Amino acid sequence: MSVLEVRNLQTHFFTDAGVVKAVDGVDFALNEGEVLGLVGESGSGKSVTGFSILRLVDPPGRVVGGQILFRGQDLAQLPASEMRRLRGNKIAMIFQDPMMTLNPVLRIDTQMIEAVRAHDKVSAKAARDRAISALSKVGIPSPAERLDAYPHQFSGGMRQRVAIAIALLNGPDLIVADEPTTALDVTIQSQILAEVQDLARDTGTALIWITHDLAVVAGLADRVAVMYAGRIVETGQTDDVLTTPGHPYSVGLLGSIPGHGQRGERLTQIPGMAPNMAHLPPGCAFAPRCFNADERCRTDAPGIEDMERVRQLRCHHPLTKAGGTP
Amino acid sequence: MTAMLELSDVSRQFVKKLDSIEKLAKKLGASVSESCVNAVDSASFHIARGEVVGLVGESGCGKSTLGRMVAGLLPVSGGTIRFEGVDVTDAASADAKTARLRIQMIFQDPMSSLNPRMKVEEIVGEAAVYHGLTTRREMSAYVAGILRQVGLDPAYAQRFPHQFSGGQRQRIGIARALAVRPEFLICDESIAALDVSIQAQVINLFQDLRRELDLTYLFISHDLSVVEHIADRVVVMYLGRIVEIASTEALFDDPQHPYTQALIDQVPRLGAGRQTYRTIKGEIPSPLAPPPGCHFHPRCPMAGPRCTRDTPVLRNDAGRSVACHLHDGGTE
Amino acid sequence: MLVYLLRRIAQSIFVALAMMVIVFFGIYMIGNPVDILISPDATPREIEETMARFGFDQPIYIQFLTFVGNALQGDLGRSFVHGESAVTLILHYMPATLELAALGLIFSVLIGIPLGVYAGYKADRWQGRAIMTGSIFGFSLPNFWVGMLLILIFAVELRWLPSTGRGDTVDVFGIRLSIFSENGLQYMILPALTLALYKASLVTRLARAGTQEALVQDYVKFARAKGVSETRILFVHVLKNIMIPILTVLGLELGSMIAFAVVTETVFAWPGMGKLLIDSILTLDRPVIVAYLMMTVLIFIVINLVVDIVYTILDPRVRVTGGAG
Amino acid sequence: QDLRIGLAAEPSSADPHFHNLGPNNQLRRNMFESLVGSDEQQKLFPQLATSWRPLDDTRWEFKLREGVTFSDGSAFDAYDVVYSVCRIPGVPDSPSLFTTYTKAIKDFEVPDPMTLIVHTAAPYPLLPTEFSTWGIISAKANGVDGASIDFSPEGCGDLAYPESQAFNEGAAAIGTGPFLLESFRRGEGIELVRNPDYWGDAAPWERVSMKPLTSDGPRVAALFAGDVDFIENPPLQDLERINSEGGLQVVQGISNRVIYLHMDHEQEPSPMITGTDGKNPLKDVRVREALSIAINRDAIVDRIMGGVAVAAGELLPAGMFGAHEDGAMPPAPYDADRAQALLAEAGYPDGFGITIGTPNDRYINDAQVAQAVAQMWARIGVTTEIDAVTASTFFSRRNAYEFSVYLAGWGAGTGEMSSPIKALVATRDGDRGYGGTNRGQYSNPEVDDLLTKALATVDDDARQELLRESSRVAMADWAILPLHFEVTPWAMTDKITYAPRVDQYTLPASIKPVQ
Amino acid sequence: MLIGFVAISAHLLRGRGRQFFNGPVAYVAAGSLLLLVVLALFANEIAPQNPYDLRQLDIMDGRLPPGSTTFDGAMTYHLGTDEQGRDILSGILYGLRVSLSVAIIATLVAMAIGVVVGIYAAWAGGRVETILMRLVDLQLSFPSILVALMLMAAFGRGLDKVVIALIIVQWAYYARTVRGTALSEARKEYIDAARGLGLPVRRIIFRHLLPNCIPPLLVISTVQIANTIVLESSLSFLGVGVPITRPSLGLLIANGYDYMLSGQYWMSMYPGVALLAIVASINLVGDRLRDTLNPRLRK
Ligand SMILES: Nc1ncnc2c1ncn2[C@@H]1O[C@H](COP(=O)(O)OP(=O)(O)OP(=O)(O)O)[C@@H](O)[C@H]1O
Ligand SMILES: Nc1ncnc2c1ncn2[C@@H]1O[C@H](COP(=O)(O)OP(=O)(O)OP(=O)(O)O)[C@@H](O)[C@H]1O
Ligand SMILES: [Mg+2]
Ligand SMILES: [Mg+2]
Repeated sequence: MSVLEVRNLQTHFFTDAGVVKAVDGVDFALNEGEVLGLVGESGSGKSVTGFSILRLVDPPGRVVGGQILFRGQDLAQLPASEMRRLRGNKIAMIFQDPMMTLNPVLRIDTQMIEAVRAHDKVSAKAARDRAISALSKVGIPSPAERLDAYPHQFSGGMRQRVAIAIALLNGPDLIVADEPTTALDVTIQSQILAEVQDLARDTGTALIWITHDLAVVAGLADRVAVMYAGRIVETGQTDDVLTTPGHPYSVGLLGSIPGHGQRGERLTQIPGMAPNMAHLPPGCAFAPRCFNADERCRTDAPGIEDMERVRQLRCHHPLTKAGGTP
Repeated sequence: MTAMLELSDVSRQFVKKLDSIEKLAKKLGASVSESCVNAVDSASFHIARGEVVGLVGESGCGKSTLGRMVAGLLPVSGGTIRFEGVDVTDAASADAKTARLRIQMIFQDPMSSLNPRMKVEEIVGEAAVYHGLTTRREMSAYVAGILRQVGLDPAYAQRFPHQFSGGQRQRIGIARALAVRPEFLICDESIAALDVSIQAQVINLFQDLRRELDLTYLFISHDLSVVEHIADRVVVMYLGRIVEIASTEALFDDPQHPYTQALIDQVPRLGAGRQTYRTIKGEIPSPLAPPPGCHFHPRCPMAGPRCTRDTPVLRNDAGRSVACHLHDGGTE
Repeated sequence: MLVYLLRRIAQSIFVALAMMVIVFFGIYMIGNPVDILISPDATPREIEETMARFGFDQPIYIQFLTFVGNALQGDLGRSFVHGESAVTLILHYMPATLELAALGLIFSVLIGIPLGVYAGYKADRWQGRAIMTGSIFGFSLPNFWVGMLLILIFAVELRWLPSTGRGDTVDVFGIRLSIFSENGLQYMILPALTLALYKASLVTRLARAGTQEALVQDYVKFARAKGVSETRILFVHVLKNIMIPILTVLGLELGSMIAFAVVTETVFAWPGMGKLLIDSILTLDRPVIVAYLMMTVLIFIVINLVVDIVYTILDPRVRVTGGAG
Repeated sequence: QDLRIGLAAEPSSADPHFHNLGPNNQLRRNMFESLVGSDEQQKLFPQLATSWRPLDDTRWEFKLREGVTFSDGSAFDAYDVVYSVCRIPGVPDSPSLFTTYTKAIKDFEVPDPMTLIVHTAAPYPLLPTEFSTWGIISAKANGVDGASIDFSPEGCGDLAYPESQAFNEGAAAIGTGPFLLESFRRGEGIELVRNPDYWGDAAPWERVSMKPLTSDGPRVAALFAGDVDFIENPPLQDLERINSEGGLQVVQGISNRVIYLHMDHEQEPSPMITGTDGKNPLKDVRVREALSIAINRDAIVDRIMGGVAVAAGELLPAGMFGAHEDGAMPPAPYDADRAQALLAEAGYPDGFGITIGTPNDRYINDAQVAQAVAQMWARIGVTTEIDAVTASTFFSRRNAYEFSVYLAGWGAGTGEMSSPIKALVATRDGDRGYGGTNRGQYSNPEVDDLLTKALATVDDDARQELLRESSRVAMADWAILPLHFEVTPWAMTDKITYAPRVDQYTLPASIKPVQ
Repeated sequence: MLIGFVAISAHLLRGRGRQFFNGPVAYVAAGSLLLLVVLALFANEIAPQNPYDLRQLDIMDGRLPPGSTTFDGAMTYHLGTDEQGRDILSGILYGLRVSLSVAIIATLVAMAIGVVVGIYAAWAGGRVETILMRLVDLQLSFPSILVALMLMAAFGRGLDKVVIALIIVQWAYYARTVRGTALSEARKEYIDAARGLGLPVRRIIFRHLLPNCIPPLLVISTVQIANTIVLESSLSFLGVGVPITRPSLGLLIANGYDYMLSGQYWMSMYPGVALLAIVASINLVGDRLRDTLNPRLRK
């Protein structure tokens, strides 16, 4: 049963320099307890996709099309007040920079209790207890005392744990995590990853994990979606996509990453650079950088091709036949 | 193999002294005190000509400080740095000045490392003209050559930095360094700010240049997979101290220091399948108040009483150096 | 904290000393107070005697040393004009100025913060722009001009408020204040408003900038993601954040408010120390000018101290480091 | 009944002897009286003395008023006068002592408590006038037994005197005047209440509050707004509006203050004259005349002074002691053509350059008047600049002879011609106290002689003629260029009225409710 | 200097015109600023009268209401005259020039001093920096109007003295700003790069550091010019500013202020409107500049 189904999501920014189609037709679905890794280079629209789901896109951005079906209910059509009731309750979000996501002048307890009381009319005491248990769940020692602290009294990793604890407070069905470990050191990152893995398993919460680091996704996600220029170009089981990428971009991306045992070899590189989202080329946005592109790629935008039940590609010349090798 | 660059006991402290007012306040009972960070603590290693040495460690461990001392941008607090046998510790001496020019640095942030109000041609050519490597008249041609070398269209010479993408800017930074014909490049997180696909382009460029120009690198990064890919030898730092030095293969196959082990263990890897993360516990301590003895002992699964007491020394054993009591008589 | 305070004191003392030297020698250069104080009927002999009585017959450096010597013993001299201790004189005038500045400050906060937050919230709408443009006009209007217009409108034409001077006062701990009496408050409204206008614009702009900036911060987005209501975001998350810079600036501005009271007091004939200063400058009443300087320095030190304390209360981040930064 | 007054200048102290300054003297007259009073025209009248007469050249006898008590109840007698004169030279920190008016006193004689005989060193006709300028305080109230005072001009031995502060606080403010001082609050106001035991006619006001409103605009605004009933010195330009506003009126009268231009008669080269090769053209009487007749005094009175001034032909308005009868000494006639001719005759056909020094905050429209003069001089070829500075700077610079021509004003404190002649045109002489404000350093022995003679003539008619003569001589020599006499306006509601005073004082006791 | 100033601003605004002119207010502000500056520059060509030339004034024409003509009908006083017979319109034009040039000169000189001190302090560091910055704090810990008042009290009145006082009041402000910018710029890697390339210190300061420290100042200085105009007019209003024969806007207002209640509003009303117009348009333009150049608000 899918928790979330996004269909043809379009989020555009109406800037002075023109319309930036940051998300331009994204489709994916997510089942209960599933972890979806959303990867792609900077500016490909990952964050905007995440914000769109929570309807938190800042002006001049707007969701201009598509459906966001959360348990069958279209979030795109929901009145603002209803949406607010869902946020932090059924759908939670975690941000990249743990220094910035907690309000520096409010104590942790204020920030946690308000999250509880925004949805449940419980006593402050009860809300506090819930905050304490959430903090201990994410591995913060002596949570009761730590509640009285201010964010700056925590280290980066701790802060990110607090943010995760806040996301967990109301037992959400879905968490959107936008690069929550990118700003952290490797050792801290792996601590958090371990924590999240356990939590997702225990609570059955569905998770969208946004990152630009394929390696992180490899270890964490059930399925992975690769974004390029506002579109998902490939989705599939993590192992499948990583071992047998079907889209030339996925291939390029994987090739760019220095792997174990390839010391000193030349990396395969994707030529050129990411396109300007305000002036996307017609046809396939990746065509100018694609080694495999032809005329058709430059004029027609490819549609989604279901390769398998769970494998989808957006390419005129996919490198993988169903289940096959390139 | 003779060492091109040799560091012995190089240290750097950042001391915040009290000014007269603060001293007065202290006398009056205020809780102000001098603060001292041992950003780099007795680092000794060498780099041979043509070698690529990776320098890894978590943030704040002193990698940049070390790199900047080698580049002559930061005076050392103690120890000596020799380049091709010349003592360049004191950056102001005449010998050091000429030697220093052969050491160039590539920076992390491709935006802030370029002067936003200068054209590419000036950025790249200025120092070369100043040092007499070319003349003002021939500068254009000289710059064009170097731009081509780093894979940029010479037609870009008249543009300003903000008109380029991150990867292109990084190439301009590299071109600027190459313009004074260096032999030794320090790359401080030079690719960290770039997108994955662009990272690959720049890594390839570094390797091409190394081959073509016979360059030597000190490659600073916190990204172990990149270091593994590019470096011949790796130096691992933790809180200002070198904890391990080994050839890349040896280090990644058989890390000896518990910190190195943890680090390598925890790098997320492609193709490893769904991982279960094992973690080292604890946070990175504040460099202002590092733990006594071995800095790593509070997080070390194998720490013993001795680790809290004695500072381990870096012992060289068959081309590998480790600073750990486990390899030096036990932790008891 | 202590460090900050000490630094502040040291600085202010420096300023005061430098100013004292400039003023002392400057006034000596431009004129002789006796020339304007003495009756025109006085004979040259009487003038000389008067000069001697004030010590003006001595070389300037001796006069200066005497002055510094006395100042070190806390005696800033007697006013030439009023014959009273300059410090007493200033203390006499000070409450009027301080309460005026305080009311001005209150006005500017009451006007500025709501306008600013609203303008920040509606930054790209016409409401926001109108407020911003309006605030620029608030910035640009010279103080004296505003005062005059207010008198014309509210006192002369509409006759709603008294025009000038100070109304009834009430004794509060031996200090006579008009802010607590209804009649006195009426007299304060126009001058305080005049004084507040500039600061209100400043606060509006600060509040708007702060709100605008805070609204795009991740913590606001995170609060929204938690499902917290917009009202709470604006009045808890945003307001608490912007109050810190605003209060800091305002505290420091209180000093300049006291200084700018010079102009307002002239226009409104408000018997504060600003008017005393202007009068003293015009009559070359050196001890009063210098004492004014010293007293303002003292006020500034106190204000800064209070600002710092408030700052630490509001901003948890400085509490740990002790505000030394 | 209450009266609220807006003052144009604030007294610096309530001590009657602290500061010889207009606002202080004005305030003093409410609480402290003199032996001799001076009326609206500065004519003397009996106040605490009922009569006075010269006994001989150097002795004056004053008969004192019976039954006068100070506000503390003690009776007034001759010893209080002696005590007051003893205090005058010793007021600490006084910026301007009243010794100017007491220095003629050599000794006192008190034959009985109600008679006072004053000795002077030389014949001194001005003595009664000077006795109107300082207030009398009570010896008894300050614990001094009057009979024991051993008077001498150098000092009266160890006597207890009140401190200035004690007057401001009210404790020492014990006088015989029509009002009692209730409070003196610097910057805020002065409260007076009626003296119920006043010897003369009771003041028409139960209570008088005087607020210092030193800026013109706010002061007149306060009157419009009804915050005060009476203001001093309403700005000239507002007079019309005040008159046309229902319920308000203006009362005005000529003052004893003349606005004049003084010229450098001494220095060569003179500091602010250009284009004359170092010569000082002002030494030439033709040039002085030219400059004078180039000034259109009527235009200045009309335009700058709003008609509220009287063009001056000498230094004291007609009708005052020593001044000519009305019309006998008219202002210099405006004649630009003749002025130009005179300049040419004197050897300056193309004029020269000059700068007028003027204060800008001392007299009514002072800097504007100077500007107007500059305009007029410019028209006869004398290129004129203005150096307008604040009064304090102006006087210091003037006293240092930095100006070649300066604009200033003189109010005849004694109300007779001897005052301006002695101060402004008599040859500077420190010993005799001549020429104290003669910063043009004019010197004419004939004027000096006439003045000296007048000052030693006790007979009023003879003295008046001598003074007129001295004025005639000085004016004929264009020694100084009088411009106009200020006219002092007062504005008030039409429920009250005030008789204008030449000394420009505002005395609440003389402000009368209209029946 | 002014031209350079405008040129740099124009350079900075390159390509952001649309962002700058985002609404009628910006057009009105820029337009009226331009107009006022031109009027001030060509005051002697435009003004019907030279109000500083006493020969051209006639006190018989004093205090005429707007629209009156001279005695011989040769000239119309569109905005009336003051008590000297000075044409208010001409007075405003010349006064505008005085006010503007006093403010601009004072601001530019103060800026130059501030830049030198600020950069030097930032680069030298250590004791030099401490001393210089203490000096700056010292200056800044006193409100500008007080400092100016004291200086005017000490120097006396006069155009040159006003300028000096305004410079003294302002320089520290720039020094502090520049030092802040310079410190943050000096921390940027392009400065390190220049050092690493062995370029001499002078060159690094002048070619690399300095050009990058100036732009933020421009925005500040526009607003500062406006503040300076107001400060100068306040000083003149208080009677310690420019000389009476060469009135600035502030002095014109102060002179006319006395006539305000008597219905002769034009003497101070029109100069006041002119002052408001110039200050407000400078501020509005500065505000737009700030918004346009602020990277954080850039869209
Ligand atoms: N407020 C905005 N105004 C205009 N364009 C925007 C705005 N926010 C995002 N965009 C555009 O939307 C596109 C997608 O941005 P998004 O933040 O989703 O990228 P991302 O994949 O999350 O990148 P990163 O890895 O850097 O976080 C980008 O091209 C960006 O320029
Ligand atoms: N100028 C300075 N003044 C004071 N402390 C400094 C200074 N520069 C660096 N440090 C301190 O020295 C330590 C080492 O810093 P350094 O920048 O060398 O670390 P790094 O390993 O490069 O970290 P990162 O991976 O974050 O770049 C840190 O604790 C830092 O706070
Ligand atoms: Mg993102
Ligand atoms: Mg670093």
